Amino acid sequence: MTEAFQPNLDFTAAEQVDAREAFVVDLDGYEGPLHVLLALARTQKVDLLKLSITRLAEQYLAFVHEARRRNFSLAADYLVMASWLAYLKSRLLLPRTEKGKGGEMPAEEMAAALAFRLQKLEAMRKAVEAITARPQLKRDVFARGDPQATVIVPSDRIDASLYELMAAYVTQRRREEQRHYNPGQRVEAFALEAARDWLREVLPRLEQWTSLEQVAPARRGEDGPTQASFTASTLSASLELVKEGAMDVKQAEAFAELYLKRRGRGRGRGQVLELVP
Amino acid sequence: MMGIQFAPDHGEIERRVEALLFAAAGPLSAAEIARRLPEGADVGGAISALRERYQGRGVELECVADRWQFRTAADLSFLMTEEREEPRRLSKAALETLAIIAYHQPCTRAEVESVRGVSLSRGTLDLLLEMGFVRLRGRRRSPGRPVTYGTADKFLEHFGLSNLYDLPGVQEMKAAGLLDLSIPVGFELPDPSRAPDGDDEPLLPGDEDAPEFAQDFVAED
Amino acid sequence: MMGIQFAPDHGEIERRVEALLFAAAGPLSAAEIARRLPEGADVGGAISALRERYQGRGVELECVADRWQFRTAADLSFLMTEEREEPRRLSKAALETLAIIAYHQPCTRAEVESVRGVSLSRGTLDLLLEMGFVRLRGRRRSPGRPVTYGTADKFLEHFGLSNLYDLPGVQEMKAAGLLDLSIPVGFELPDPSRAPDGDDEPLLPGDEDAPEFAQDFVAED
Repeated sequence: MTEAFQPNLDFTAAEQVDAREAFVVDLDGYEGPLHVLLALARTQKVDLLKLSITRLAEQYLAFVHEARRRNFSLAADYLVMASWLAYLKSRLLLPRTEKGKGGEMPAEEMAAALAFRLQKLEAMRKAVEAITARPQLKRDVFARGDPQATVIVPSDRIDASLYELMAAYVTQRRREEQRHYNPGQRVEAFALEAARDWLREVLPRLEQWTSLEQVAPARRGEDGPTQASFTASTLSASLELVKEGAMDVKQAEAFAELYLKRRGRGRGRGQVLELVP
Repeated sequence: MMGIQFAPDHGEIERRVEALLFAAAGPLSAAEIARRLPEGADVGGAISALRERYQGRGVELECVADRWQFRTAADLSFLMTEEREEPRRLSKAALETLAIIAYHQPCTRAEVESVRGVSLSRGTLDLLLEMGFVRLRGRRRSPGRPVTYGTADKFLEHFGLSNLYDLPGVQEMKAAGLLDLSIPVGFELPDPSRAPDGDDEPLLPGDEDAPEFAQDFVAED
Repeated sequence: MMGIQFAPDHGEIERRVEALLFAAAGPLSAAEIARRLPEGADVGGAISALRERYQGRGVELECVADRWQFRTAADLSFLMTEEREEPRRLSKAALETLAIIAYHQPCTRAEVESVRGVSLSRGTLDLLLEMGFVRLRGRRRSPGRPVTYGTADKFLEHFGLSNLYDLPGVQEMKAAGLLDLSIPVGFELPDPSRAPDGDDEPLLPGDEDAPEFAQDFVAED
């Protein structure tokens, strides 16, 4: 805290700074609006307690403006913060005699509360710096390195945390579930042989181009193979028949409907994709 | 006189050798030590000085096969063996058993085994009972009248819970990243604080030793 | 005069404590050391004497998490290239979260989020829990009964802190009111990221968890 306090407040320097230039839009380093506000507040170069919230609001709005100008897509919280700060700023600029609406907190208190939050965040920032600057085990300081030399195992504490307990529990339950995993009924398929027989049966009647959907057997009831299986197996079987020279298949384009027709009379014309042996 | 001392003095070399020997995973030769020190450092002198410094202390600097190592004084070996057996970490099996008992209490040994999918070795439950984490709660009113287990006060104390209601729930498991956003189907967390105690018969004094397989023909159901 | 000396003198106790601490796999508490020594042995005195003896040496006696451990001197870290383990890098978010938990414990996830002004992303808290730096402490007696978090001993051990009092700047921050979690009444900063699940409610006056930060120190030894 004491580091943040500067006895000689250089207001002139702060006034000269154009917020738009002083703050380069770089969201990568910031977690959220509060972090941006803290970074902006530092550019004022004053103790956070003496922060000008009006000025901070202007800086922040300039930051948002700049981000938008550069087509940065700002997360919603940044925009909500912007509108809140704009509102706070306008209230701060109102003559004091003007009372806020019933029950609303005086603008000065809201400003003070914001300054408090920034101070708190800054204190935590400094705490991170102070903690990580300490000598860390296995990085800066080392305990006895020889594992075979350690005979005394501390016994008056048990290394089991609630987290480990939770983790152990969840692992168990997952494993239990996998053991009891029941894949359910085997999916029944429309057998290829059955599809071939079916096609041979209907083939004599396929004198016109008929769509695959119409050729494939229709599913009856809830039991048995699915409609997709009927369609897929019928297609496979039809390709075999094409290979045998018993029928033709055509499709206008990829993913378009497939048409089947027996080989022989009445062959259609036109530029179509045809499977001809 | 130089303002900055470029060559570390004897005392500093001794400190460094001391730290290196302490942190090393095994005995170090003088050459190995020298390699980590400024050129020309008097490693032999530092080792002699350290040897003398630790002479008669609880820890001594010993030479084994031309390598140097700190060892606890031989006459204190009697201190070192004691209590080695005491558990420091809960074994995986113990932790898992404890977790199931905590969330599913009162539950029987068979129920723990059914969740874990392996049979429980005798020592695991005994250990938890002995540590005071687990206690016998009663007997299940079901054939065989198996003993049911629950957690004891020491469990709450160790994990800093004021009561069973405070056990982390599904929300916390999710927050801790243990459960995916998609909770496995059928994952229900029992609420151990609302465990139906009526399900169980209280243990009678002296009942604890009764063999679990004893059939109770007067059982209600 | 007896041929056998039954009560070891100060020097002998110091030797034994030195040997025990050298041979230990982790930090030892005074109580653990005392258990291995004759009754009435002045463990505290021996520790102080050892601390002084090792002062400024290559190896020093440090107090971490209210326990004692020999560690190499911090200024010699440059020597330890072979022993060094590259620590898992914690993100800025994780470090901030750790600091907030350390200085405000016990505190809830919502409180961490409120200090940082952003919601905690998945993985941040899990990592800290998994690394053993943070532990679940209990539940806040407030609507929603949110789980509270605190630091674990491993945090203190890793950063070489003897206890939570030792956290850098903790006294000054406390004096400045910066460790107060209750933000001035009625102050609502817009926070769309916060889940509206009642976590947000201010703590009730006289919340029993509130003084826990202070209580912690008293309770932990």
